[in-house]
Amino acid sequence: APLAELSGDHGFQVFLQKNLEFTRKIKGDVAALQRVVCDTFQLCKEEELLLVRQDLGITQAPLEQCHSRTFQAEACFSQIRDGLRVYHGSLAAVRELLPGHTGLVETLQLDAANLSSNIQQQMEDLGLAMVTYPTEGRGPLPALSSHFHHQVGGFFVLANFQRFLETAYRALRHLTR
Amino acid sequence: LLLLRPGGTLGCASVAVGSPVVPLGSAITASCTIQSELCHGLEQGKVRITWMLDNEPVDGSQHRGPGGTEVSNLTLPQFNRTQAKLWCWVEWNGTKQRIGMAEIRAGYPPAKPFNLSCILDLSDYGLTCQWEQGADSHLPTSVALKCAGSRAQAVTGCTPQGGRSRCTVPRRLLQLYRQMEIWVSATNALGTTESEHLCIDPMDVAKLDPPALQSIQSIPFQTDCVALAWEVARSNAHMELQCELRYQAPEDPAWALVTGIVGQAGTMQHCGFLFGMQYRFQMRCRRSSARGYWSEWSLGRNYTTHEK
Amino acid sequence: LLLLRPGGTLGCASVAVGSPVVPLGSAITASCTIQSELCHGLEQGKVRITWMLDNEPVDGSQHRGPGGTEVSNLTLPQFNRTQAKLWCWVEWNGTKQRIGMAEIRAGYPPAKPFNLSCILDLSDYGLTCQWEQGADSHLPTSVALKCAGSRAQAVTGCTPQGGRSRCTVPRRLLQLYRQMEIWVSATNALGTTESEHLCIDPMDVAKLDPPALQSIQSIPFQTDCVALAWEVARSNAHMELQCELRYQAPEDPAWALVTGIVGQAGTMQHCGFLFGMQYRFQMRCRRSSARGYWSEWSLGRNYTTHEK
Repeated sequence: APLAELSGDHGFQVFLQKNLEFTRKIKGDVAALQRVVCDTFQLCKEEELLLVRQDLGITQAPLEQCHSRTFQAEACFSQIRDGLRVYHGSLAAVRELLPGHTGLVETLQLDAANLSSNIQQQMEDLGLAMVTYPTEGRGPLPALSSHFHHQVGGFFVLANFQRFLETAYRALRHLTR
Repeated sequence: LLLLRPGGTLGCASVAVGSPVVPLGSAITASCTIQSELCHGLEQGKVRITWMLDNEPVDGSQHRGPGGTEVSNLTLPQFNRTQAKLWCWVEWNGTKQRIGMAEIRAGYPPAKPFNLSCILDLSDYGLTCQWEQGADSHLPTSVALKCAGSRAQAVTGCTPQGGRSRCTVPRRLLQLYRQMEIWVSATNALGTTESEHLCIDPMDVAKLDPPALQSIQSIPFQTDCVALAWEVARSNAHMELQCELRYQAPEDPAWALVTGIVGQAGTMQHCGFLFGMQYRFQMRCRRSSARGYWSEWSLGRNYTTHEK
Repeated sequence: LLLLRPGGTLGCASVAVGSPVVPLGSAITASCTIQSELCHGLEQGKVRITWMLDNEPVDGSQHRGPGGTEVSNLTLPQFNRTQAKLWCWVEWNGTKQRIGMAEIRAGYPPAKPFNLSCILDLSDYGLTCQWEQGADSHLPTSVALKCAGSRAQAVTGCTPQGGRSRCTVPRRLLQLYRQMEIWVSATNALGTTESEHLCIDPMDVAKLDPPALQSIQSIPFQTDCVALAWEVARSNAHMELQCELRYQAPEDPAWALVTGIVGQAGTMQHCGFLFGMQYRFQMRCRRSSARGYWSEWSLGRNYTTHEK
């Protein structure tokens, strides 16, 4: 459905307002967990961990469809929906890392799953075509060799998720009137 | 999002320490080994390794290691923190990179728990034991109350919650009316220790419910004697008890004590009271085996003796 | 006392009722059948059956039944008790024996629950709903709150405890920021009923935490204006809110209201205050979508304006 038509639809605007707020909530909770990882493991600055990240081969959930000039709602929404599902799985590594904050991590996983299904259901309501991207190698994290690598892994799950949410937020806001 | 390239290995760097848990004040040795060809962009021969203990730089000595590795060794003669992170850094593309880390904890073997005592609660027949933990070992220490029947069958017991020094052994794990061996065991990375072993029959440490003073009256009218009717609590009805009575005149701070009252219920007589005086009476009981605890004093009961 | 012979079947007597649960005031039919040759000592042909409703004798009509049985039928035209025991007796060795019993309950189908409302608690994102139960049905009634996502996937919800008319749906069963269907269902032996169905997005019934008034000062010194700095609660930090301020002079019972304050935090200016007067200020917020509840008023803050 052409973008113009979409952004005029009241229901769609309500969907956007609600899920912009939802995304802000999730971003706030991710930031809270990043502060915990910084306080607990002294892992606070991404630029100090680039070599290890490269060593661990950490990649991010694709969101290029939400960047491109030829912004396509269906493709972008599909990538947001899929990325949220994958982060829902990867957050399990953070839960293991922070046994004292299981509640907050589980809330984050619930919210990620909820936002993903909100987008899925809204796409269905709008009759948008669902694009499903291959998710090879994107399951929950394999066992890591040391505590340190596990901690760095958790650090990057949160850092990448925060960036992912930032991009998704801008895409949703782009569609609001 | 940690999306590992399928099969990626993590051999670029590793930090090894002599032991992750050491006695407080002892020396620490560590090494950081870098396999530069496994770290993208780290040029062989130009690797400069540095160390930080939490946020403090510490000096290591770097040398070429086997198979083209660079190794830095570090010795901390006296490690006085109870917990720290030892970071290995390298310079890379003009930035300093955290490349490895080892967590170090220091403390003491667990202190010997002492002052172990137990009480059996007759409402649910749970045996609650408490003890003193002794000095903090600064290390994660698991503490458990152990409980073995006289034939040293299975060792059961309970685990204190939330760092408390007490817990309750449920009825189903107890052997009533027979000696049981009870002790506390504490274990951490530097060792295990046990408290003194108590040998007690749980019933001997039963906390009795207080008796009830049913009625008080003068007998017969002219004497300085008083008759009291009393009754033990239902939960103690099957026990042989010895009880004692105390009474006190309002201004008099001291309590007078009448001991050796035996039996389940009944009336007793006591003389020597002043006329026209209000007295306050209380009673308590203990198992006649004299082991175990007195019940609390019963609810007080006032009685004013008749005028002369 | 009817002592069951070990392994003995109870063919001696049986009581059957039309239905163990009936609408209040409706008729009851019952029959007591005695197989005397299976009851030791009951001589055939001399069996006299009588009935008692709880402790009241009631008349049945006895006749010979098939296979040498004795049958007594009973009809109670209008059963007005909510609960009773219908006893079947026989005479045996000169004594009256209870030989059979049936429990009967009477009441109404469940009343339709009404006034269903829900609040989302932002501390744990639990959705607490409450409702009015309606008239008592006098029968064991199971009540449950039902909750379905917009795609009517699985129906979840919660069950009120201890006969209360409220319960809380935990976060993990909710779908935030999307419409959910919520209703109450009540079931007893005489039927099932449902409340109106609510269609709400849990976030739209969020109970907000109150904002905080950070500081109040006069600006600039000569005017009758005041500047207030305020901030929303952390739990609402991600929401778009509309807030309102109220202030009151000590003797004045009425509150003045300033509406349409928007944003997360900030300062606002308001004029028209009397000089040298102490005012009390409070603030509250609601989601700018105007759906959902106002937060409580913030803690009050007093401020005395400067003299003229």
